[in-house]
Amino acid sequence: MSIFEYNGSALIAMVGKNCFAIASDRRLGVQLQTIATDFQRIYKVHDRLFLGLSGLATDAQTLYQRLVFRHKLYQLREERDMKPETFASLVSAILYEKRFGPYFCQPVIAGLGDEDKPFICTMDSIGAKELAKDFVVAGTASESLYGACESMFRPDMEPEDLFETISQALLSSVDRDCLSGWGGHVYVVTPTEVKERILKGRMD
Amino acid sequence: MSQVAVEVPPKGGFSFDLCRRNGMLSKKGVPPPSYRKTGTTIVGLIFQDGVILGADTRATEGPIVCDKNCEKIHYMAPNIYCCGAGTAADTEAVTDMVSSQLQLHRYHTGRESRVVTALTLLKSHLFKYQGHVQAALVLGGVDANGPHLHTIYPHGSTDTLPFATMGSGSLAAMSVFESKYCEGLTKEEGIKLVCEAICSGIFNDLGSGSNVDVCVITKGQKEYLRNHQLPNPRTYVSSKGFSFPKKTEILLTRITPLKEMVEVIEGRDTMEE
Amino acid sequence: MKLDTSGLESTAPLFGSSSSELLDEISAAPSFALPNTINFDGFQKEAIQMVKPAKGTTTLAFIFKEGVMVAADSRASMGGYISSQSVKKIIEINPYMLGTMAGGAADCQFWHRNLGIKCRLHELANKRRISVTGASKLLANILYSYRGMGLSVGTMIAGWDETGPGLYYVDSEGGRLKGTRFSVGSGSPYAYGVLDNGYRYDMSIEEAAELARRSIYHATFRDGASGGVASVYYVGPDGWKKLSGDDVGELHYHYYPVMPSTVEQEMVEVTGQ
Amino acid sequence: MTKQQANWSPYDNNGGSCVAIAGADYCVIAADTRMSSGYNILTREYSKICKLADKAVMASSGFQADVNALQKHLAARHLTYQHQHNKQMSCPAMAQLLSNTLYYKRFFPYYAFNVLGGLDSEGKGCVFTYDAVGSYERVGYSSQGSGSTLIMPFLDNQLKSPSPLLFPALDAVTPLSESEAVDLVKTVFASATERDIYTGDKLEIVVLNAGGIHREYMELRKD
Repeated sequence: MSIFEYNGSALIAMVGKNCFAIASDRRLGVQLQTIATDFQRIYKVHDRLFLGLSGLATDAQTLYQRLVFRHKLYQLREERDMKPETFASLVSAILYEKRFGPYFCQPVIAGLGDEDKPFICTMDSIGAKELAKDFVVAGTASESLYGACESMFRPDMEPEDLFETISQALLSSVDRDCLSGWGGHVYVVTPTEVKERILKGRMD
Repeated sequence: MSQVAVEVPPKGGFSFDLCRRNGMLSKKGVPPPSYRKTGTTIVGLIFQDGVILGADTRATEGPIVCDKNCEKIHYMAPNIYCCGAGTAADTEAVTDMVSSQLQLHRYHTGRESRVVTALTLLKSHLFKYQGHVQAALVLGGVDANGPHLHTIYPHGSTDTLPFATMGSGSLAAMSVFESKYCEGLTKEEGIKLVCEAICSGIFNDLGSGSNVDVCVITKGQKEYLRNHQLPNPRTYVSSKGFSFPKKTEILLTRITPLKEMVEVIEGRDTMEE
Repeated sequence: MKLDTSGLESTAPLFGSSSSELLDEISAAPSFALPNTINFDGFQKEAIQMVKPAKGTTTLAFIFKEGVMVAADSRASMGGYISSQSVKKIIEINPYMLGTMAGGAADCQFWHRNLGIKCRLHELANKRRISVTGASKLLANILYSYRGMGLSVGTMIAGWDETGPGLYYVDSEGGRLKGTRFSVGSGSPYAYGVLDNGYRYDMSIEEAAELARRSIYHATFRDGASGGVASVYYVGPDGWKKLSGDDVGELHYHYYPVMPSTVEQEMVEVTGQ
Repeated sequence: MTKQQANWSPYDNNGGSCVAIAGADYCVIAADTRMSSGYNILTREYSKICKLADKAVMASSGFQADVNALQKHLAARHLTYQHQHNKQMSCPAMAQLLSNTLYYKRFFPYYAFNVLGGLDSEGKGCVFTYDAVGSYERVGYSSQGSGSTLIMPFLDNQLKSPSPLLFPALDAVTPLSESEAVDLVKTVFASATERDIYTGDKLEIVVLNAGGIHREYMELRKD
């Protein structure tokens, strides 16, 4: 069991027609035992920028606190919210700083950039940025998620379509993974509103 | 030893404070994570008026392609570019670091950066970390002394060559170069040869794939041809499409309207209306 | 080196009389091919590590007034990946005896099928059904002969014979226990919790079936390696009968119903997270 | 000098993926034709699909030397069966033989992940999926090999039918027609090729129905 499989996690971010969706499972486990089924893995950095942290839960939470701290410093200095591209570079720098003793955590960053252009990005545990224009995945179910998203994704989907696609991809992938699942948590963000939904999934 | 209470952003360089915990974990039989690796084919060659660099665009994590279109040709200076293979984070970070050092150096000297400066900065950094920073680079550029092409290995050793290939696809690419390279190629011939070398890496090496990026650097001018060739489109998109048999069931919906981005203009004299 | 595997001989007559010409060489005693390596255990560890046979499960069985109740989940997992959600883990040895599968799926499937052949041969030779004690002894002896070679089996033999209901636990370490209440597999701690709490000797068949189903459901909820369908069998005086097979996905929402609700949230000024 | 631990291993992994889908009166078995070892491609034209009997076709990925040995052994046993019973082996019978053959090598396993597709005695499509040491199960659809984790979730999503273990039983519904199944196989292989480095080059599709066996090919990405 690699350290990434200690708590188990599943994360997707997908791009639609000037909107994006980010989804995660709800399980926190210790190897095969499920501890909690309402674990919050997606954090809101600000209205237009969401951050999902998969992998070792303790590192994810520590990393989140450090990132919020750095983002607040930025807001005080610049008197504005951070753009997603800048935030991705911040996360990459913080992860790479610990290159030889890394955080076991794979972040997924999704946000609306300038002119509300959707931006999604993921990294490995030492900050190698991967910008994608369709979807990014992370977690123990990542192989299943890659397969599901690759087959289900269509460019320029409307928010409702995007929600349906990302939920189907998440649920059919976590049903193939022992360590993640127990429901789903989806945020669909458009320039005018954030729709947060909790999915009814298999609880086994 | 007393730990500083407020976690002040450190002044730079690597921080090793998680090493002991990770060491304890790996002693407990937990294998360390695999990092995103760029299997990669990267090449460079010198032609009559400058340097041409080429790279594929696939990043892999084990057997899985995690990025089908990543950028491996990194900007170092207006006249210097560098292709990176090995651990993706290392190549990205080390090229960004040296490119910022070069920029500061340009402000300081007010002159165009030299390829040999970038080479020395890179090799001393890599040597300092004894190969643990897994970056294999092909550095190319044109400066006051003419075109230069170097390869840098993770342990810090470097070569100066008329043509070079690195990465897991380097054998395939080198075979093309060895058979077709000659001195004084024109720009078109050079670009064609680089594309051919990268394509041989893409098709024969599993670690490389997707598209071909090319960067041509000549005296005072550079062309970065991103996705110059797209030899691998997706082969089958079902015409009929598909539908989801079972609609997703939702337990809870929470809608939060966002406040509009309002532009605040202070101190406008209403008279100017 | 060839192990004596005559015990495997599915078609050998029980009394070991000289093999008649009916037994052509193809169906002769199939023997296990062994790797010729000095480090047999190391080889086994590596091969099993690479091949990752399907494992993980929750099974339970208990004796009560009316007979024996046997239940199991239906998930097979290989490492973290679920290879199947519909594995038959309760194996019908004969109309009066059931075996449960836990640990290596291939080991259990093969050896249960082999046990079924032996029990049938016993019936033909002695004109009466084999007792649960006898059947479990046969299986325990076979597993004992392969002790230490890496077989992984944790099974329960449940049945009805002249002495009434019988329940034995047999495992690949050679253990064989007669008992009234067992749960085997990675989900057994959770199943025991519910089972021990609700167990009474004098229960009706419906109560016992509901207790078994509830125990399996709770195991699938907490244990990652269990899930799929909770199958419940009842073994009575005239043989076994399948009582129910419910998908634990629906079972959860049957036990803990949830009402979907929509929450309209106006813009919250301080968006503290 | 510490004694060099000879880490020679009798096994290698030649990659590749295979899929099988069972329909009401047909069975589709497909596999890519790339054979690779480590990071280089050995050949782009290697068939992983082998016809064991008129109504049973097996696709296997993993270590192709073991797969060849396995196929030869099954062919020999099938020949003997035909001599003894004067008829072709049915698919379920072949499935049991394959399970036993795999298990007889339990302590020196065949490094081969097989999926067996065919028509059962009533002419209905059937698919059996295996792990490497012989545990098998009859399913409506299955995939094996390096791309199987990429393919399975989408097949689950499209072909989800109630589990055969449900009691009172619900009949397993596979409303897909033959052409839809072939189209689905092409889609999943195109997606798997995008994301798995060991899958690609060409897709070989074998369709088994009352009319017999026919093959179809489709190009895949060569990188």
